[in-house]
Amino acid sequence: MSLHNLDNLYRQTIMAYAQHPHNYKPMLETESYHIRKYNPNCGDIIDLAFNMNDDKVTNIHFYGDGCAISKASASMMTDLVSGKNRSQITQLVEQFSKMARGEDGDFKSLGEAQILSGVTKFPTRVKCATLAWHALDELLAIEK
Amino acid sequence: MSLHNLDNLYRQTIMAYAQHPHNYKPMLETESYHIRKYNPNCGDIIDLAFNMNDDKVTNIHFYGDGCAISKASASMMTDLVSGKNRSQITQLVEQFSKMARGEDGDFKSLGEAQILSGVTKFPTRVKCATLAWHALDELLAIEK
Amino acid sequence: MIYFDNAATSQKPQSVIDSLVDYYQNDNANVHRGIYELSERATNAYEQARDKVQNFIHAKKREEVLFTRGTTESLNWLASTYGAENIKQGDEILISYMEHHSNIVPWQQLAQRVGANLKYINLKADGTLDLTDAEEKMSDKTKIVSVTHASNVLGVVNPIKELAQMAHEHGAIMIADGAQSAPHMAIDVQDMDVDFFAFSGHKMLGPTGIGILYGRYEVLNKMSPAQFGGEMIELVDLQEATFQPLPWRFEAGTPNIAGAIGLGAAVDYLTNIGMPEVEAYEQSLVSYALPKIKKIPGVTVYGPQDSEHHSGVIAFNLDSVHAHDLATALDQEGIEVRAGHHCTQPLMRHLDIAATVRVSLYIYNTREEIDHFIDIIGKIKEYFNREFA
Amino acid sequence: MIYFDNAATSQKPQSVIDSLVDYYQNDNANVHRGIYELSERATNAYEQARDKVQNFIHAKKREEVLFTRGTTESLNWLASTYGAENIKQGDEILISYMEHHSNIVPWQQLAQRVGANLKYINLKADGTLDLTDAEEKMSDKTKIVSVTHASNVLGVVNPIKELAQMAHEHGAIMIADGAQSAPHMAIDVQDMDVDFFAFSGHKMLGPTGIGILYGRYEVLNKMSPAQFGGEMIELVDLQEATFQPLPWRFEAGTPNIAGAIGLGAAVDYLTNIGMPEVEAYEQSLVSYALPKIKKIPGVTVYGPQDSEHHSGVIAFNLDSVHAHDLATALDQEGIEVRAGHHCTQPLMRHLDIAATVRVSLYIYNTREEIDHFIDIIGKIKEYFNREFA
Ligand SMILES: Cc1ncc(COP(=O)(O)O)c(C=O)c1O
Ligand SMILES: Cc1ncc(COP(=O)(O)O)c(C=O)c1O
Repeated sequence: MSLHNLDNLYRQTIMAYAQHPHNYKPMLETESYHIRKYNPNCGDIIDLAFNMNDDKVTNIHFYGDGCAISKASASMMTDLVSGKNRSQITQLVEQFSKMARGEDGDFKSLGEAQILSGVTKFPTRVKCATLAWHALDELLAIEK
Repeated sequence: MSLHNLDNLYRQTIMAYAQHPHNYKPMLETESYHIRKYNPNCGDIIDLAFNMNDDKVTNIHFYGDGCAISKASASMMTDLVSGKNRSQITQLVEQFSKMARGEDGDFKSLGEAQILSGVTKFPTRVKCATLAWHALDELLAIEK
Repeated sequence: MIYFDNAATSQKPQSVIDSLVDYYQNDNANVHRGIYELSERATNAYEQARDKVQNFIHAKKREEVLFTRGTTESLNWLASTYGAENIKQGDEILISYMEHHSNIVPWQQLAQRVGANLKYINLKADGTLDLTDAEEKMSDKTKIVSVTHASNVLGVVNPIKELAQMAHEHGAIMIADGAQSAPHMAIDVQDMDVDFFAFSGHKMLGPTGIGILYGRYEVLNKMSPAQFGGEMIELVDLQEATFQPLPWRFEAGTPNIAGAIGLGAAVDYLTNIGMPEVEAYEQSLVSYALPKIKKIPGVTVYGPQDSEHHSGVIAFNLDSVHAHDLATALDQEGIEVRAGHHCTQPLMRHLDIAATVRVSLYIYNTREEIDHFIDIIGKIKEYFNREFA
Repeated sequence: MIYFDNAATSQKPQSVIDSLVDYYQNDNANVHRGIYELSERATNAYEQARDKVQNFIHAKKREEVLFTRGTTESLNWLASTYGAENIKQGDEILISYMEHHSNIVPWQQLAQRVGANLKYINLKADGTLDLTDAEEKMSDKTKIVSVTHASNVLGVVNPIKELAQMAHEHGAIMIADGAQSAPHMAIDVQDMDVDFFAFSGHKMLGPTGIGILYGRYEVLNKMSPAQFGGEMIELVDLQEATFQPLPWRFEAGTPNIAGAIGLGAAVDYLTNIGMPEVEAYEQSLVSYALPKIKKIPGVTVYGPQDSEHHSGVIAFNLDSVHAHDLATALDQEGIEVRAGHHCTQPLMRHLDIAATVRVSLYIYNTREEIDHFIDIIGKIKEYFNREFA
């Protein structure tokens, strides 16, 4: 059995998040920011929504069918950015993309999400990890 | 030198006809039967024309740019069918096609044109030998 | 490695690879143009491949067999030529909920362009085609019925012959997508009475970049070429051109000569085994695999539940492990399966799922591989179902 | 055997053949779909081939490089997508008298369909493009200028950069047919400032069934896909679909994966030699061959008469031996040349001939081969010029 290779990807923290995702709840349809993102490679869908209060992200939550990686990533992401402002978040998104591309750097600011760097060893799964972050990025690009 | 292989194709009679083709003259535009046939493989063009007198082919002649094989074949063909009637000619065309396909048979009725059977050893040149005969066949199919 | 992704593409026997090498090393020349012997050899090999395919699908004439890049191109050509010339506003095109995107989107585009309507035949609870619904949805407005012969997800083989009869009664033509059937069962286009039949070489032991569009002579011969130039041409004037007869009229430019020759070698390989034998062997694998997969706790298998009615394509989900996580874990164990929507998004929505795992079998798979697979699935379930908190 | 028919198709180096065998034996899987490692390897190899081609033609972005079946398909796609979307009644399409059928007939068809006019740039007495005539024939009605970069008959290389500048001044797009240039000289699509550039793998040491359509990003990105289905798709609803970004939007269905990989290997092979070196070597062969051919009594060489301005394609006729008879005789001696219209019927009429013999050289040809060829031509002339009566 070489399933222990999987431990690089499915770290304990990741699996815990996947099994008990944070901020995982259906859309209310009243959020001021809402997007549905689709991973055409695999069919996974994610809904992401939040409100903006004083340039700060509040009530962020996500929903949808996704694999452990995408659920864990969305969980950590929503935890991380909650209460932060646009420019802080934009920086975090950039950091995460960099990490997911396998580039070197200091990713401390990503907190727990650093653990997702294991995905770089599974190139076909990188999109699972970045899907929620791309959704967030697109939402932030909308000026309201 | 293996040019002597060529002797199978460029027999003395064939080359004589190619160098001095019979019934080789420009179209008069007054013939009752006239067709221009084109060999798309190579670009060769043949004009073939004749009159019908009492169900007999008269004044048959051809013209056009063609290789030795096609000129010799047209020469022999025009000699052969001149003065013959539709049904006789149709039979000759069939005989020639059969010979050119490499089938067995008694092709005496083709006279000198039997010598063109050497073309079956040069599959890429079969169309050169049959072009004039196809032209004749198409003209005969027209009921006037 | 255990390769269970044959519905995506198959592995290649040595004889197919050798046929490519042999062509490139010994017969390499362009076709239909040269008057030298090498070119004649290339042309013969290319045209012999057409004859082999003709026999393989029992087409009446060799002219009915056109070389394309694959199923997708074959279907696109039909939409852009036959479709564009025969479908008018208000006409209907009938497909099914189990179609591959390649048999959906070309028709959507055509329908949008001319104002036609695209309709879908329903599926029954077991995933098979609802023939009553097919009958109801056909009318004199129906001009094209295009349905997959074998599903690339549900393990269903559709009754094309019956559909063709219905279609013809309504004056429609019948197209079958044979991408998943031609590799796995004997095909008789005359018996099925289809007007067109499309399939890909790479899924039936052949090379990539080559596929077939079969067309019934009477229909095909009225169709305009899909592409222009090169050997499909007879005469070119400055403003117009005339074209060669079938089949060359549809093969513009230098074709995939090596691809066609390789496909011919694949046909030889399959014919040597015998297509009924291929089908029987795969059937024996399915009857072995399907009950074992169904016995896994928490598994849902899509399509027919009895192996007798199930082809070598088995799509399923585990309630506790997402399809992608399962596929990644299997990959770690050297077992290659597909996870995702399998280019059948309308079917996925119809089934109300986002993705499935798919095992698809072929002649070189074995019971031992299936045993190992079942064993590993169990271990993976354990791995993921630990409490990680 | 002496192979002098490289303008039709080239021979393949061992490294190209090996790359195909290696893919089929070790990396064989479908691309862009699998989430297992084998499929990732196939995808990487396929996409790396795109990068190699990008570098080879100096494209700005990898997204500008699309895989097609070959030049003919590339040009057809342009006519059926860019053409169909941008050419209206009364618009003009400008090509030249030296085009290959593949760069004529697609435009004829388009012009006929939409009521546009197809015009031809004249040639000068030496076979080169008449740029004054080009200038005169361009107007604000001109929407597309499509000219071959290198002729497959005349041995002429056209000043695409100048033509592109003229075309752009009139608001037209510039398309270059690179089928006969990409194999033989360094290509810089940015420097030439073309909007589209088309070429074939099989003429540049690569496999059959693969070619390239380069498109300038800004133009390409506005173009609709030519075919639909498979991996070019993002989302499919029942009645409509959205598509992937460039370059995948244009690659419907399973592509010719092995073909792309083989083309990548061919690019590597040529790049290792260096394209300036390839061009210089061929130039040295031409300066050796052309004077010798011209010295044969009764010979007419078409195109420029000085080897400095003549590419490795030499078309000629003997006054005493018809082109086909000459080609057959050469074949008997193991020398493979082409005889015929070379898919350029309008050019043949322009030159007022039916056919020519054509010698076309490539990197593996030698001076010794040319010597032998000249020698044999002499013998063939003798053979045919006996008096047979
Ligand atoms: C100038 C030119 N354009 C286009 C083509 C067509 O190329 P292909 O047959 O590879 O599509 C050729 C080759 O025959 C050519 O020489
Ligand atoms: C049912 C079906 N139709 C069409 C296709 C498309 O085949 P290709 O990608 O070879 O064009 C496939 C394979 O992916 C398929 O399974």
